[in-house]
Amino acid sequence: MTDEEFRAEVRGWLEANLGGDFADVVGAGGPGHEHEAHERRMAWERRLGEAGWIGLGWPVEHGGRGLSLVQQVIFHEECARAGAPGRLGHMSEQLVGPTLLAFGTPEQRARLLPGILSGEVLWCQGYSEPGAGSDLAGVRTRAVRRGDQYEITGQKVWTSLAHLADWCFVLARTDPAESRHRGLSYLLVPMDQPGIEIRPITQITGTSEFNEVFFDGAVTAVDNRIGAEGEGWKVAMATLAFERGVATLGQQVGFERELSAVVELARSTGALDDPELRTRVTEAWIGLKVLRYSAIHTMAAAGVPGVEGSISKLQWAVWHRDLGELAVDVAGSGALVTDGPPYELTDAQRLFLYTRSDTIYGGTNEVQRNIIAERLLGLPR
Amino acid sequence: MTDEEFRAEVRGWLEANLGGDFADVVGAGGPGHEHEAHERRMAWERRLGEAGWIGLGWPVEHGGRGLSLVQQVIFHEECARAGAPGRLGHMSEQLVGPTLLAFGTPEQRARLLPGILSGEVLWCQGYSEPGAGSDLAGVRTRAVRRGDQYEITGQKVWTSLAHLADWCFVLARTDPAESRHRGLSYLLVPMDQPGIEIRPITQITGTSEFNEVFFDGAVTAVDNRIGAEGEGWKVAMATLAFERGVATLGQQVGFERELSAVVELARSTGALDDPELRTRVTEAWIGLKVLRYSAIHTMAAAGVPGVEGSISKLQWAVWHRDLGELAVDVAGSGALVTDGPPYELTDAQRLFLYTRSDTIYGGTNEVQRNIIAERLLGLPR
Amino acid sequence: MDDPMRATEQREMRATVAKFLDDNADIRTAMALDPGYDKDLWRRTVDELGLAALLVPERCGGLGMDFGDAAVVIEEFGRRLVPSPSLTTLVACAVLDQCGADDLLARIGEDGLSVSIALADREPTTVDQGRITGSKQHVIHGADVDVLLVVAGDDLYTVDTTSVVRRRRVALDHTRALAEIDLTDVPATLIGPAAVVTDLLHVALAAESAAAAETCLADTVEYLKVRHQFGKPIGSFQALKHRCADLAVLVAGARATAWYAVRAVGTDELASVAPLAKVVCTDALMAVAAESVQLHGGIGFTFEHDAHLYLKRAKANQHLFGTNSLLRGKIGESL
Amino acid sequence: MDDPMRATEQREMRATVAKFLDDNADIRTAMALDPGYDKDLWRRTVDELGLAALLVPERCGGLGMDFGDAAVVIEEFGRRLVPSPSLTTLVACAVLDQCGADDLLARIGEDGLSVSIALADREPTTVDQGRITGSKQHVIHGADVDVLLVVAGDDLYTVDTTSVVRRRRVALDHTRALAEIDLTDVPATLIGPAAVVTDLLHVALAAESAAAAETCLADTVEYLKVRHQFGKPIGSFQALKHRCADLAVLVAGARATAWYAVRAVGTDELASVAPLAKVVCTDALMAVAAESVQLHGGIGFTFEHDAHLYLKRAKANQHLFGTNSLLRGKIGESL
Repeated sequence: MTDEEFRAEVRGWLEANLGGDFADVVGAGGPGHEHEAHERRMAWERRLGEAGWIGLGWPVEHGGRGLSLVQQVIFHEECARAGAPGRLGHMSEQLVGPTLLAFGTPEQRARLLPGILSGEVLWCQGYSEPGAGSDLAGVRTRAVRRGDQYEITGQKVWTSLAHLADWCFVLARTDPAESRHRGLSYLLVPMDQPGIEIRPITQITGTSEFNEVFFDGAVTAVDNRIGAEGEGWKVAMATLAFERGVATLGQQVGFERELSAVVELARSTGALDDPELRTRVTEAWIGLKVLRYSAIHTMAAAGVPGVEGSISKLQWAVWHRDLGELAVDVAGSGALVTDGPPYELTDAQRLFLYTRSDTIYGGTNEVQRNIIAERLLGLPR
Repeated sequence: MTDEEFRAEVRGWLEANLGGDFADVVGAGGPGHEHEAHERRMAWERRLGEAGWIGLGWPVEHGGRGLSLVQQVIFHEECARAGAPGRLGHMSEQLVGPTLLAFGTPEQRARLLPGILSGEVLWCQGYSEPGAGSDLAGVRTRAVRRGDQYEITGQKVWTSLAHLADWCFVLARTDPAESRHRGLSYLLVPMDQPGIEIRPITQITGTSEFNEVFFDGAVTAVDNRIGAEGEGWKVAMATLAFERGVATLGQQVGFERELSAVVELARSTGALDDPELRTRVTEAWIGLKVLRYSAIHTMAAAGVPGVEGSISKLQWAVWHRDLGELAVDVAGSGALVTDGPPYELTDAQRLFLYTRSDTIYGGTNEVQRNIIAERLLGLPR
Repeated sequence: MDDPMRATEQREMRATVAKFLDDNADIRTAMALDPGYDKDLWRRTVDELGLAALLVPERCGGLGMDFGDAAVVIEEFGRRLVPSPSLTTLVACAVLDQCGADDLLARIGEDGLSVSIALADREPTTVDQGRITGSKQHVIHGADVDVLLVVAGDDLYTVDTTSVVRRRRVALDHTRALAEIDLTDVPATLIGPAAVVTDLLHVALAAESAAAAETCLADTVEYLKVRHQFGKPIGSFQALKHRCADLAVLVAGARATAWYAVRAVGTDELASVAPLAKVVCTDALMAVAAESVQLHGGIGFTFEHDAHLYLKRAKANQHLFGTNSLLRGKIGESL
Repeated sequence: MDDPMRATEQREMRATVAKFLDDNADIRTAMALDPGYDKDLWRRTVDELGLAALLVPERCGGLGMDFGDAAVVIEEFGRRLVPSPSLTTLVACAVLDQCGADDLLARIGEDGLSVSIALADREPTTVDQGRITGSKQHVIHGADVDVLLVVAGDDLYTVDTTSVVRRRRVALDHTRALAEIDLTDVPATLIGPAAVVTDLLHVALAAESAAAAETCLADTVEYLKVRHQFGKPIGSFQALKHRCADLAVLVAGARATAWYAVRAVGTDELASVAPLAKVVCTDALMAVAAESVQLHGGIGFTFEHDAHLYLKRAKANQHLFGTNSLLRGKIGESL
């Protein structure tokens, strides 16, 4: 199938479904709306799974479709263009799936991949802790082996979808004698059990997307460990690299829509006639083009990006945050009040506040700069 | 005398002299023109000395006039306003004088202050070395004591006026067994002797203000050491603090003139109608006001600034560098060529290139940020 | 920032206000209340600090202090983000004093009335035979203050608060409630020219923002000293230190600028300094608050932490009473 | 940056050009020569690299390569700041090819002629009955090239170089001489529409600037690794590392943008991508070059060190063929 034929197929399917019985979720769950329409978006995951739109790049022998990077990008682009709802299965498909493909045993793959591919099983991430945000090697959650089980005690934070997820992938310390990145293991933990408590975190947007997750003697089978005991660091680092993948190009279609809305807003408030704001809008527009050319180039040049992922993350996170501030600035004094009680933000306000997280989660700007300086430029520690 | 009476006196004197037999040096030696009109500017120093305009803030018992900070600022402002030539005696008056007042013996003061006050004796600074720029404690120039003399061997760099100066104040290592800031001494070295060789450094402006100075067995009397042997670090650090003094407010009159020229240029090239450049011109104008209010505030609040000096240096250096770039940007394509051979820069080009040194000399931006972070904010090393 | 010329006197007043607020102000509770501020706290502010009488001249029975003193109060409320009509009340008193509105001033001082100023048009405001018709927006605590001053054309009026329709709006900045006010043929009493109203509001916002920036930076620096990652306090990482140093430069400039603007009140320089100070100080607060969220990491993105309150106040102050881009545009025109 | 689609082929060509320049180009000597470039080097560039024939179609006896190949050459000259009319010669050939000016192309390829393009008006340029009158400025190496193309109105002409007055000007950028050219009733041969001339010049400057930014950053990073202060390499100071990381992001964006623009040559997208790429890449070079001067400290302020050559090239490229603020303004109009 040529890329254009593939695009037509995707587009046709999306039209049929988003124009049909999923019309109610068009545009749902975008940036700043992550907390919305969970049930319907889970149904959307299942619909994607049924139609074979999950695991596009995975090998055919593991249930994927073995599509090219370009075609994966096309799928993401078309989804964004059609206003497909924000993905709940992002972590399942982009993080856990590739981790299982790379480090899982045949048994683990056979047992766990199908639920991801069908969109029926949701995963959440158990990495960050209150004392270990950017510094993952400082993880203190402990897992003690008792027979064929691990007993897990500790606290994770910034866990999105924890209240919906069936499983959590947890980085825990299995060898208390070791410190830093030694003695960690990568455990898959079922969420539906008494030893786990979930508390939502209210964000600066007034909504909740993230959670704190408390493990108090939660258990998981030893069979649910990925990689060898004590090798969790290596697995987790690989997962983080998976995170910055092909979704970036699709994401830009969303950026484009946001930027168009900002330009329209600027036109309506007269901000486009303000020399300063006009200049900033132009710069945002140029910046988005650079993001686009960069993503295309990275894809064409390298395939799966390594340290390039850090460049890309830093680049788009800063652009997006700046766009958020530009949005409220072109809104002018209209940005002073919200649409209504209790704290119903306008799109511009939401973008302003929500994008503050872009430069923090998934590796802060500061961590990305460290990576770029040391690994790409070779500057000494 | 009230401040306004004092201002009138200064103004009257400047008019008489700069309107009279020093009319040829009006505007000489400003930023980017430091290399010009040396002889006439030395004559100007002597004229200032004769009229008692040097050492305005020094105690009367040491030959100064004991004037207030405000009056010192007024003097600098009026000089800048009248287009008085760039001072060659800056280091003599602002660095060596205060150092002698603070650390010199009565004999040293009696011997050396009069030449500074009369404008007849010029000084240059021997701190930086090729291997020790921002890191003064890395100084490697050695001074070996032989009887009542020190014999000095080593290389200094960024020594402005070395070819004109009568004396150099040198930071040298007198105890080779010590390292870093221990074992250094502060020596005053006569420049007119065979053991000293001076080589001018050509700058990016194509002109030379700075020099390399090679000491090869140059000598100075032990009586010319300021402070105890091995205590040179303390003396040198104090000198650096003197450097950021009242001259700042006077300097701003010069900034104002430069900014006005940039605004005029922008008007003539049409850059003021360009949204982006217009915004930058406005920001430069606002920035200069902030510099002014900051200087006034610092003076009113504190007297002699300590770590505030680092704030002020960073603030004006960045503003000035930005102004330099703005100047060539409003000049537009006119900035592509120079006024003539060999490399005769326009004012805008000169400002663009020359201001690159502002963020480097007298403590780089990076060193100032270290000082502010550690000493003002108390952030850990 | 204390006026160095009157350092001792103002330092004592600042300490008094600071202690009062530290002991009594609970921002989180206040911002969740219906009016958006704590009316009991306002009452105590009036009774214990004499806030309403501060700028009321002695001839009207007030304390007869000047705008420099008011700025000290505004700064201490501002640096803690205490929801309160104190800023508008103080600005209003300064304006009323200039207009010689002695009766109203006496009443404000005596009864401890809170005041706000309706400046921004929502719909055009017109005056016909002593009656105002129009609609105003972004009136700080406008739904709940005792006295409303209304700018119409070049003049300032006071109106009977019971004759207008006042609607609280939910504000982006939780710590500063904003109201819409509809006026339909409302009887109005002329107070005088509105000329300095905007300037004084700008100066007040400048002083508040500079103080808030100072506190927000200090809080962030403290966090960097205690928060450990990679085995050391993150405040020892040079990249963060340098960013804080750059912020310290901004804050120093903002403080000096605010201080200069406060001293310019009552002089010819006010008209040019006030909008400039508003722009400089609110931009500085925005820069500091934005970095504060970032440097706090995840915790800075939570509602629970105060970093976002500074961020929202910063953005609101940038936009209030003329957005900064608009004001900078006007400054540019004067070149 | 190599076109990933043709990686191997271009990599070889790049290596050949790079080696040739490393072995033969002496920037300091060349920039001090009277024409501002080394004419012998140009001759060898033509003889050994076939530069003049590179874009000349095979039907005219040339090598028939495409603009992607030309970009590789432009980048290698650009990253070393080698003074040379190669950029304008290559752009001119691409334009002449589009206009089908086969005779001239054949001559350029065969005789190894250097070419420049007179674009910017110094005084208005008019054409009357095949004769041009006017004055041009900022013509790259315009006083010394063999062939001059002149843009007048919407058309491109070639003129007899002996009939025009050419004046070398001292340029801010020592490595790129600029000329003024006066034309008085000069016989001109129409070549075709001038439409793509500016676009191609923009793309060429973009490619050159992105490559120069890459090299300038790499050189700076190397310096940071060897320069010691406070007992360690200054490249280990995190504040500097983070600034270099931000520059690396800029350079990556510039490289990708330049590469995209080069691929857009010959497509409808060129007109919108070319000025954008020029702006993005020259700004990136300016950012890198400015930091390079700063991070080198005192030595970066000396004429002897190359940091200032990058700074001057950056500023010149920002200003050539439409200043960046002007181009951004036009991009803004298209929103």
